[in-house]
Order: sequence, then C-alpha cells, then structure tokens
Amino acid sequence: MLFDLSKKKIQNFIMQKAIFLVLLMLVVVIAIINPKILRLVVLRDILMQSSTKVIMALGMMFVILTGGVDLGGGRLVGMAAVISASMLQTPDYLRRFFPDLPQLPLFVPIVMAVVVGILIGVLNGTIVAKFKVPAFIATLGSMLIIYGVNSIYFNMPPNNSQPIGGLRPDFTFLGSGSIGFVPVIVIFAALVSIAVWFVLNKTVFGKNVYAVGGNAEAATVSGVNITHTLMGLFAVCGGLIALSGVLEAARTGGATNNYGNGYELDAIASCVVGGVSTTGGVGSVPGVIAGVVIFSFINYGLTFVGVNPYWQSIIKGMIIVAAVSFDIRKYVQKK
Amino acid sequence: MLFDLSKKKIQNFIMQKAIFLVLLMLVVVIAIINPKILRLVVLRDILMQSSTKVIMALGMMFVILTGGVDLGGGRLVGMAAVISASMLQTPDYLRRFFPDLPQLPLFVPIVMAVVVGILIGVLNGTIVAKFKVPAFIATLGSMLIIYGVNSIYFNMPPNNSQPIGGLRPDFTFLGSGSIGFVPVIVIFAALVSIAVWFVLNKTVFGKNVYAVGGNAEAATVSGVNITHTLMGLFAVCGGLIALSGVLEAARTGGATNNYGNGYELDAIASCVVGGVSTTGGVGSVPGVIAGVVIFSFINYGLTFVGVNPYWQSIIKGMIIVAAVSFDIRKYVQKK
Amino acid sequence: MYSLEMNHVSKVFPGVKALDDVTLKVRPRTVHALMGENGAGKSTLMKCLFGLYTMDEGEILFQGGKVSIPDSASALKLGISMIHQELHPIPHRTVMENIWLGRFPRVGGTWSPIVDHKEMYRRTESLLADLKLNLNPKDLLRDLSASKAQSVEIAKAVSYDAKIIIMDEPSSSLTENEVEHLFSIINDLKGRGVSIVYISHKMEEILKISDEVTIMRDGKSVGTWPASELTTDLIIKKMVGRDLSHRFPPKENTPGEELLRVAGFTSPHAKSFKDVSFTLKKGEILGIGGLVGAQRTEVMEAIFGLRVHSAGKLYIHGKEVFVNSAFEAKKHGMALLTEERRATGIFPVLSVMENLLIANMKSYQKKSRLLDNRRMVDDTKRSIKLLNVKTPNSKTLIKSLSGGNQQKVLFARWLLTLPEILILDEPTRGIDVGAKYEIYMIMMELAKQGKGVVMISSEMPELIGMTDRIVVMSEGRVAGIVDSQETSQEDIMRLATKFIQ
Amino acid sequence: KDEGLQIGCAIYKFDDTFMTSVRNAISAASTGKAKIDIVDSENSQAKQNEKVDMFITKGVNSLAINPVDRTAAGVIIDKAKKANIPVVFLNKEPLPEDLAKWDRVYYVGARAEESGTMSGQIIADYWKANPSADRNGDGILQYIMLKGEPGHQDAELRTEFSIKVLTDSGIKIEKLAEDTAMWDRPKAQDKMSSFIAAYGDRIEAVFANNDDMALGAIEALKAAGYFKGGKFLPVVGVDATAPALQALEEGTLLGTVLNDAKNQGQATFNLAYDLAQGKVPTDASIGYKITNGKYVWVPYQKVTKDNYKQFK
Ligand SMILES: Nc1ncnc2c1ncn2[C@@H]1O[C@H](COP(=O)(O)OP(=O)(O)OP(=O)(O)O)[C@@H](O)[C@H]1O
Ligand SMILES: Nc1ncnc2c1ncn2[C@@H]1O[C@H](COP(=O)(O)OP(=O)(O)OP(=O)(O)O)[C@@H](O)[C@H]1O
Ligand SMILES: [Mg+2]
Ligand SMILES: [Mg+2]
Repeated sequence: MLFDLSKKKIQNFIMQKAIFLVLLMLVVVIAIINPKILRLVVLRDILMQSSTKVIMALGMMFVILTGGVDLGGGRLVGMAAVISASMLQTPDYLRRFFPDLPQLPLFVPIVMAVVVGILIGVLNGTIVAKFKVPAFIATLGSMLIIYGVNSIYFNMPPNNSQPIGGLRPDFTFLGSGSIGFVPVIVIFAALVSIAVWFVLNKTVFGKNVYAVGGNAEAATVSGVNITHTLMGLFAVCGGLIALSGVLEAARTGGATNNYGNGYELDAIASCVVGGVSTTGGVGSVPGVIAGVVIFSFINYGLTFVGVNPYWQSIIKGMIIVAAVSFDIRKYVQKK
Repeated sequence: MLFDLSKKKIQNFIMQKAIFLVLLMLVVVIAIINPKILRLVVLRDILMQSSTKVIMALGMMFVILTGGVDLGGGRLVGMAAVISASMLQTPDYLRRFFPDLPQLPLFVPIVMAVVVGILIGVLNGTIVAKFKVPAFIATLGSMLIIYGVNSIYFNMPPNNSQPIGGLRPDFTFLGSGSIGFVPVIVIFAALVSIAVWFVLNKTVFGKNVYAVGGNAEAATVSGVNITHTLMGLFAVCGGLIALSGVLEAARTGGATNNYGNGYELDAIASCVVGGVSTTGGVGSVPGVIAGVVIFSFINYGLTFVGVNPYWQSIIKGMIIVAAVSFDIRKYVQKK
Repeated sequence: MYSLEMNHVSKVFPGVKALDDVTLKVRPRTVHALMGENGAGKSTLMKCLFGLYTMDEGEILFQGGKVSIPDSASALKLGISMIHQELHPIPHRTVMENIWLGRFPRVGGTWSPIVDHKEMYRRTESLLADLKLNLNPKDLLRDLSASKAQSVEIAKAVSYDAKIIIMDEPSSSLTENEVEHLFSIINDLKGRGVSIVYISHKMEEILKISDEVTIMRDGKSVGTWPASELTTDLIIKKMVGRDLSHRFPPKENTPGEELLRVAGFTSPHAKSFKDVSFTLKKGEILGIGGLVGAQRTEVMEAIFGLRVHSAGKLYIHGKEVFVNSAFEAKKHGMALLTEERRATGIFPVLSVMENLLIANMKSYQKKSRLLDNRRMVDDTKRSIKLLNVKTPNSKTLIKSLSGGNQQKVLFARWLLTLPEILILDEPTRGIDVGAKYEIYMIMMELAKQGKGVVMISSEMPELIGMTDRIVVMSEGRVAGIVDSQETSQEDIMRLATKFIQ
Repeated sequence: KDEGLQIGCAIYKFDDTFMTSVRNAISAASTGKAKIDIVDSENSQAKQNEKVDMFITKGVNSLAINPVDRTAAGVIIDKAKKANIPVVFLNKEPLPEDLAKWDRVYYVGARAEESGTMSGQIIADYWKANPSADRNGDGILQYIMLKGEPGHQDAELRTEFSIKVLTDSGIKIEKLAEDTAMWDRPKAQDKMSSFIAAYGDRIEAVFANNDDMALGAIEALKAAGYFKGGKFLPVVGVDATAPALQALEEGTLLGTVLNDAKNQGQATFNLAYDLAQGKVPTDASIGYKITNGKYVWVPYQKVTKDNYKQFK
C-alpha cells in the first residue's frame, strides 16, 4: 500500500514535470552522440541564446494566457532593434544612421524602444478590448504596420536600408559581455523572469490576467475591468518584446528591419511546449523558460552533432510533437 | 412603424454583410484614385489571383472551424508544387528532375500530390485526435517535417535544389489557360467552393465538423466520432491545400521547396477576415471567399495605384483591423 | 420603504421582447421569489439589474435613490451581488481566488498592486467557517464537483456584504442537505438586513423560504403576492395561465421483460463506482437515487461508453454488448441526456435546429449521401412544438435561449433518435412546472410504448412519483433497489447514506 | 521627360540588403525620366507573377523583374510577349532557353559563381600566405560553411564555387560543418557558437554566403575569445555592406565581395528606359556593354583590407 502510494507519487511527478524530462532525455541522447556537449561553456551558450527568447516568450505568454497571440511580436523585435541601434552607434563609425547625433546616455534609446513597444501594446490591447477584434487579427494588423513603419525609418537617408553596424561597446556589452563567468544578458533574462513571475503570481494585475484568460465572463461579473487588464497585458507584452529586440541588437552587434522576422512563431511554440494553454488561463513562468530552453537546446544540439539542416527540421518537428503529446497527458482527464 | 422596421432591416443587413460592404468601399476608394481599375480584365486578374488562395483558405477553414490552425499549410503547398512539377516537365527540358521519366498522364502526378496532402492531413488529425496535441503544435511539427522532407526530395541529384522549370503546357494550362474569357483556374476554384459548400452544409460530415468545433464534449456525447471527424477534416484540409499547391506550380510554371512559405498565415487571416471564428464552430464558404478576395484586392489595388510597398504594408494592416472591427459587430452581444 | 424598485423595465432582443414593462419591488429583509415559465424573462431582468444588460426602458431605484448600473462593477459597488444561473468558475484557479476576484486584499492598502495571500486565505477560511462550508481555500475549481462549485458561488455572493443578493436558480445543482444549508444561510442574511431575490422552479422551496412572490409570464409581470397567500396550485395557475391539477401523469405503463442488464460495473478509479448491478425492464421507468456525489452520473456515463470501466458486463435483450463510445451506445438504441447542459450539452454557437438534429444526423441522409433538408426542417418544427420551446425561430443560436429552453432542446435531441433506452440525468433541472409535466408525459408515453427509461434525480417527489423502481446509490455502490409504490423519502435517505462513514 | 512613361519593377524580396541597394539605385536613376513602380514579391514567385499580371493589365511600357526563381522567367516572358511589353531581368539569371523565347528580353546581373570564386580566392590567398593558418598543422583546411536560404541560387552557387576554387588551386580541404543561417545575422551567430563548442580549435576558416552571416559568425567568435591578443580566424562574406567594411577596418573580417548594386541598378534602368520608349538598346545608348545581344554583365569585385577604403 505504501509502495503503491509512492509509485503513484512518482508517476504523478513524472506527469507533472514531463517537459523537464523531455529536456533531460534530449540532453542524454545528444550527449551519447557527442559527449562534449556536457560542458559548462555549452550551458552558457544555450543560456545566452535563450535569454532574448525567454524575455520575448514571457511577453508573449501574457497574451496567450488570455487565449490570443501576438503576431506582431517578431516585427516589433526588429523595430526595437533598429530604433536602439540607430541611436547607439560609435561616433567615429562612417555610415552612422544619424550622422550628427551626439552621444546619448545608454538608457535613453533603450527606454525609447521599450516605450514604443509599450505604446504598440496599448494600441493592440485597445483594439482587442474595445473593438472586440480577435487578438490574431489585431496583431496581424500591427505586424504589417510595424514592419512598414520600421522599414520606412530604416530606409531613411543616409542609411537607405543598410544594416546598422558600429554599435557602441557599452551597448554591445549588454548583449555579449559577462560579469565573471555569467553573461550580462542571462542576468537580464533572469531578472525579467523573476519580475514576471512576481507580477503573475503576486499582484492583482497578474491574477486578473489569469482570470480574464480562464473565463472572461466570470471576470466581468466579478467586476474586473477587462479593458484595463487587456490593455495592461498587451502593454507588458509589447514592452518585453521590445526589450528583447534591444538586447538582440546588442547581442549581435547590428540590426536590420528584418530582425525578428518569424520570432513570434518560435515564442508561441515555446510557450505552448512549456505548457501554456492556447485556450487561455493556464501557464507558468518556469514552464515557458523550459519551453524556450528546449527549443534552444534542440537547435544547438542538432547543429552541434552536425545534422544536415533538412534533417534538423524533420527531427525538430518530431521532437516538438512528441514532447507536447507526452506533456499533455497530465491535462487529459483520466476517464 | 413600417419605416422603423425597414430601417432596422437595412441596419441588420448592413451588419450581416459588413464584410462585403468593406470590399465595396475599398473598390470605390481605389477607383476614385485610378478609375482604370474598373475593368473586366482587372476583375479577371483578381479572380485568378484569388483562385489558389480560395482553395487553400477553404481547406484551412475546416481546421479553424474546430478551433485550430494548420501551420503546415504553407509548406504543404510547396511540397505539392514540387511533387507535381517534378513529374510534369517536358521531355526535352534539359534539367529534368527525373531525366528518364516517361510522359505520365496529367492526372497521375496531380493525384499523387493531393494524396500526399491527404495522408499528411490524416497524420495531423490522428495526432490531434488521439494524442490530444493542440492543432497549433501538431501542425507546427508537420510544418518542419514537411519542409525537411520536401527539401531532401528537392535536393536529390540531379536536381540539387535547382528550381524546377520546363513544365508541360497541358499542366501550365490548368494554371494560366482560359476557356473563352474565363480562366481555368477560376473554374477550379468555383467548383471546389461549391463542393466545400455542399460538404459543410449538406452532409453529415459537415455538420459534425461544426459540432466538433462548437463543443467537442457535447459532440462526443451526441455520438459524433470525434476522431474520425478530426481525421476527416484534416484530410480534406490537406487535400485542398495540396491541390492549391499543384495549381500554384501550374500557374507560375515552376516550383521550389520555398513555394508557399508563409501562405498559411494569409489563409488563416483570410478566413478570420471572412468571419470564421478562431474559437471554432462559426464560418461560411461565401465569407471565406470574400475574405480572400478582399486580401487579393488590397494587394492588387494598392500596387495598382502605385503605393510604395512599405506604405502598402501599413495600409493593409489598417484595413484588416478596420474591416474586422466593422464586421465583428454583428457577433458582439447586444447588452 | 423598498430596498429595490425596478419600474417599467423593457428589453428587446433580436426577435424577442424579453421584458415588457416589468415592475419588481423588493422590501428590506425579505426573500422575494421571482417565478415564471422558462423564458419568461427572469434572468434577463436580473441581468439588467446586475449591469450585464442595458435596459431599453425603465428605471432602477436602489434604497430609495435612482441609480444607473452600466456594468457589474457598479452593481457590486452599490451593494448588489448575484449568483448566476450558469456557473461562472475560473477552472484552473483556487477557491479563494475565485471568491475574491475583483477585490483581492492587498498588502498595504487599496492602492497597492500586491495581493495579500495570507489575508486572503484567512478571510476565506473565516467566510467558509461562517457559512459552515467544508471547502479548502486552496483547491482548484476544476477539481470540485458541480455542487461544491455552486457552494463557492454562494460563498462569493455572500462575501460582498451586499444589500441585495440575486440568486438565479442557486439550488439546481445542490443536494437536499445543501439546500437546507443554503436556506439557513439565507435566514441568517435576512437577519443581517439583506434582501434576497430568489429564482427557482421548485415550488416547495419557494413556499418555504420566500416572503413575497412576483410572477412573470412572457416578459410581463403578472403580479406580486405575499407568500403566505399562495399555494403551489395558485402559483402554477398564475405562471402557466391555466390549472395544472396533477404534478405527475397517471401511471399507465407496465414493465415487461428485461431490456438492459448491468452486472458488476466497476470503475478503475478507487473512489468511483464499484460493483454496480441492476436491470431495466421494457416499459419501465427506473429511478436512480442517492446523494450528489454518489457516482450516479459516472455509472451512467460508463454504461453509455463515455467512461471506462475495469470490470462488469452489459446486456441488452439478454445479449452481451460492448459499448466504448457514445456512437456505439447510440447504435444499441441508447440515449443519454447529460447533467451538465453547458459543458456536455449545447453547441452554443450553433442554431437551435443543428442542436436538435446533431445526434440524429445520419438518419437524414438521402441515397445521394446528402442531407434531406425538408425532413430536417419538419423534425425541427415538430420538436419545437412538442416541447413548446420558446425561440424566435429554428435558426436562432441556442446560446440566446433561456436556460430551461436549452434543456428542452436537448431533451428533444434525444427523443429524435427514437431510443429504446433513454437515460436521463437530472432531466428536469431548471425546467418550469408546466414543462416538467410535459416531459413527464413524454417519459410515460415512451414507457407505454415499451421503451426503458432511466432517470437520475435528486428530487425525491419526482423519483417516487414517476418511477417504477428506484436504485439507490451510496458512495459508488448500490445500497438497495426499492419499489417506488412502497417506499418513502425516509427509506431512500437511509439507503443513500448507507455506506457513508 | 517622356510624359506618362511607366516602368514596372518587381524585386524578389524587399528586405534583402543587396537588392535594396539595387532598387535604390534604380529609383535614383529614374528620377526625372520615367515613373517606376517598384514592388515587393515577398520571396514568393506566385506573388511576383501576380504583380506582373497587374503591371500588364495596367499597361506599363516595360518591365524590370528580379525573379524569385530563375525558372519562372519563362512564364513571365510568355505573359510579357503576349502583351508586347519588353522585360529586363536582373540579378537572377533566367535559363538561356527562356531568354531565347523573345528578342525584347534582357538580363542584367553578375555571374553568381564569380562571387563564390572570389571569396574562395580570398581564403586561398590567406592560406597560402599564412602557414600558421593551418592551426593543427595537418596541411588540410578545415572549414565551416554558413549557407543562405537553401535552394536560393546565390546560396547554392556561392557555396559550390567558393570551395571549388580551393580544390582547383590544390588546397586540401575538410568540411567540418555546413548549415543554413537563412542569410540572417542572429541565426548565424547562434549556429556559429554551436560549431565553436563542437569543433573548437579545429576550425580554420569560415565561409558565409553573405556579410550579415559573416558578421554573426564574427560575433560568436569574439565571444569565444577570437580577434583578441592575436587570435584570428579568417571569415569571408559577400556584399560589402557598411558594417562589413567596418569589420574589415577592425580586422575581424578577412574579406568580402562587392556585388555592384549601383551599376546593376543603373544598367537595369537604362535598358528598361530604352525599351519603354520602343528603342532597340545599344552599348552606347545604355552605357554598358551588351553581350550576345541580351546580357549586361556587371562584375563583382574582391574587397579586402587593401582596398576597402575605396568602397566606403
Ligand atoms: N442574449 C440574448 N440574446 C437574445 N435573446 C435572449 C438573450 N438572453 C435571453 N434572451 C431571450 O429572452 C427571453 C427571456 O430569457 P430569460 O433567460 O430571461 O428567461 P428565464 O425566465 O430566466 O428562463 P429560465 O427559467 O429558462 O432560465 C427568452 O426568450 C430568451 O430567448
Ligand atoms: N471533474 C471532476 N474532477 C474531480 N472530481 C470530480 C469531477 N467531477 C466529479 N467529481 C467528484 O466525483 C464525485 C461524484 O460526482 P457526480 O456528479 O458524479 O455525482 P452524482 O451522484 O452523479 O451526482 P448527480 O446527482 O449530480 O448526478 C463528486 O463527489 C465529485 O467530487
Ligand atoms: Mg433563467
Ligand atoms: Mg588543418
């Protein structure tokens, strides 16, 4: 009897943490093929590659928690990257975006980019909440609008759509610098994760997000202001995605209007693989982080062991489906 | 009183048919800028351009009706295009995909491509129905797998990832030929639309699709076989999308593994603009056609009046949001 | 004088005049019952009061002053709270979060953004203790049974310290004990100066608990009377507009040979049903009694192939059959009207017609495999008429029908499949007295034709009045099978608690 | 100025860095001469065909098309011929048999192979001049290849010919890894850090099909400690974008290949302009040499530390 119970507990644990098990299995398989992957630098690489994606996915999570998606996310990454990079070039770089711009304090362009993200989020939220346009369509619209506006900006003379380079070292330090062995960008991601966790679990706003996602009618009749909640969560989403765009520019040392194209799909997929339900109301920060890291690890690991890109695509597809079908079992009601 | 009633009726009519009104308004605005758009050839162009998209969007509609999406749709277009094109080259073409392939009857490769689409659909349906994987993830997986498999096929020697060209005239006739003034491809699209309308409205399967989308649990209790229905509708979706891929090859006279990339998003957007609800259970064939034609018309019209592509993107985004927020009002419950 | 007045309220929906010059006056410290047939407009009136609908005409006076209530938040702020006819839980959140949603206690004052979980837990515990509800504040709503979830709704409505609490069919998924408990809570509230608007179709409840009764018919108010002046028959007469002399149709069925035999049905889950055996005869109406939580629903769902069973056999006409899905159950002539209308019954976004025909679609196939539209329309019209479904037309979306009318559509759905074995799980929940009688008549008619009817019900009078035999379940097991003619409510209660430690 | 002269131009993809320079050059060349509509085909041949249909319906005087797939040119030529609208193709070379379908069809571009050959030569020169480049001393060049979008003509040809020139010049090579980064800088960076972890010091050269990917690889190498304290690894790209020239100056990028956007744009416009007026273009009238009556070849140029200043 006692044995039975503990067996059940283990089963239950396995069910609940399926997604982490999937990750573990992946590591084991890759390590058998090439044990060199079991090194601290690899962990560091993967964490670095996951950092901007975690920040973006956490932003996306807010929208998915209410049953929507933010299709404009990828383009917003590009816009934030271009905005921040365009104002953070070294003074002696030849093809400066603004040839005569004085050296700004580092935080000014970053804050500007994030504020743009927040404003776009508020706009999305307004359209969704006030005009009852599904998030899918509202953000499809903003995806097109953001891309258009960003491209026009990017195409302004004298830049004329040249990739933006020559970024200031204090800026690129945010993306590729380290404090001791720990990359700055990982610290960023960790701080954002903690903040998001706190907001979702400890604040009224966070609880309202889950309520609106879990049952919007129930939230309405309980006097929750749906409009404010939606506007707020889209704003958070926009702000976080813009931040990830800024860091993407810092990490790669450049920016073009095509940055971030398609990232929204990766972010959504990471969320879903991490257990965020697309019907709303269910999802956790650790889950999303696990989802992102799984994707990063798949990408990294398959490249690491030298799988041909087409096979990479196939294997990746299979892993995603397998992981989710394994993970989903905890939700499927036992009948 | 009588007047009042008829006013209400008109209001009601406007509400119900909002999407067609949006289309009309667009036509009027563009025609004011450049009246040359009001010609029969333009109508013909737009219908031609809408044809493959209508077929694809109708396929996509089946999945959206159950609250899912088929992200693999775009890649399946590419796969069907490559399969059919690889076997329908003229015998004297220099870089034939299969140098020694005898001349096959036209329908053989087409049917093969469509069957592949159906099989992929059945697979998707099985994963969704049996393993309870959300359609989003199941089809994200198949998107990656289809692309990988198709690219490996496309990369086979002697083709080595060269675009496939030199298609047989009887094949390209399907895509760009006309019978009288009416393009063959438009006839295709019309026939498919009628067939889909019949299936959805006049068959048990169609009713079951709406039921599964409207409330899967209730459908189970009512004795609807959810698994069969899901497998069936994904199969229809796959078959139609593959057909549109075949016609895409016929229309452009070539194929690469990159064909159709991103089309799934256009198809989903057309459906949603055409009134198909992403939460399932709601949507009609005429609505989807209107959605597709609106998109085609926006693309055509904006290019026609010479709007710069970046501005096109912005305007397109705004029109989509405006159209849906206008159209959605009929669903928003009167308080 | 009145704590609430709603004067001359009108409200039109597309195709229906839901409210037509309705007046409702509620005195302080009273329970005011609101009664009327399905679709009479009770819920709509209350939704206008609670800010969910805007009325087209009319005014609301609250504690003597004219108020406007544009949304629920303002209703709650004024001191009006509501238990909704359809449950509104947030499934993946805890009991306490569900209760305090919209007004979480905050660390350090009203303007702080941070939720005070300790305080919330404390308040929930004391609220639940106060109401003597046995719930864990940290349980997730999705894990609770319907009756527990309803208790959460009750606790929530009470917790607002409102001046007026609207209760729209609060007892429809409660056990008798729980209903008693609810009444004691209501009396307590009255003592604290709260007025309650109470909507129910259960006559006994109304006469027991209410001080005044307002009756509505077809969106109009018929009048208001002190409860002491009313009897069941009087209420029915005013509601339905005619006399309804009998509560139950005369028993004219004669049970015959065995139709269905359930032998030793056992669930793989430890806490569920065990070793359930019973038979159903042709022409019999078999009752399934017991307390809510006795696993009656689970057993029926297992028989119908919606749940797995680890042991047990099923015989129809003496032949063993294997049923693993509703589809197969249907093939064997079974039909199941489920308990949870919203979750497993209606297709909210589909029309009344599609909702009616879905279980029977195959029978409309012509030789060409296309559907026969004319027969579909005919059957729809016939069903709507037979059960007197109140709907603008057959194309109306079912979600805009009143709760009771939705239930009628579901009942009609299964009748159309011409079942041999009809299993009904709380079939009359939320159905008005008039319609109840019609449903009883249909059940009796089917039994007379030799069909077998199984009815789960928590209403004792209905069980005893309608059935031939009653299987009483307790804690997942059959506690006894009694003859309806010879049993009493006490007997059944005794059996129902037989296995409860 | 010819009143009402219209040219329809379709670019394969607007956010391609090089083609953006080309289209900017085309619009610059057109000012004051003709109205030119430049549209985006969004990397889809079908979308491009739709734009072409629209141009034909609108009745433009000539077309300048940058095909998405070179094989699709045949269909476009058929359409144009039927409507009697001359076409200039640019940057992606149609098949000769397609170009032969009509005499009012031209092609402006560079020989894609050439860019591969040149970037290969840059590495070959470096390898021969620096014995220390063979870091493990085995006499074999171990390299990483970062490809653009698979199936893209430039990606395939650059990959093939950059290696071919090495083997042709007798250098022994070993491919450590080849992967696609889809022309994208962040993707290249991620892929490269994985390669560094997997192959470490065995990597002796990095080929990238374009500069964006080369710069992404350089970022990853920097993070792994390269380009500091004399630790160097040769990386080559193609396009000579502004950030690439900067990297050349900093000494992180070994070399790149200039694809001459300005002259491709100018030549394209000049041809399309003549054709729109119904003239038969000649070497003199367009200012570029026409080969075989159809081709205008704009050569690539090697860009290295020695000559990068002249491209700024
Ligand atoms: N949102 C809506 N849209 C359209 N019609 C509605 C809507 N809500 C209610 N109605 C209609 O208004 C009428 C009154 O419905 P209401 O729900 O108030 O009835 P009720 O008295 O509560 O009935 P029941 O006892 O069955 O709950 C019904 O005819 C119903 O169809
Ligand atoms: N979804 C669920 N998750 C967890 N427990 C559940 C769920 N549904 C029901 N239960 C539990 O199963 C028990 C049986 O509930 P059930 O509704 O089947 O009883 P019943 O006898 O059929 O009652 P009713 O008279 O309402 O039909 C309840 O005590 C409840 O706690
Ligand atoms: Mg009601
Ligand atoms: Mg070597």
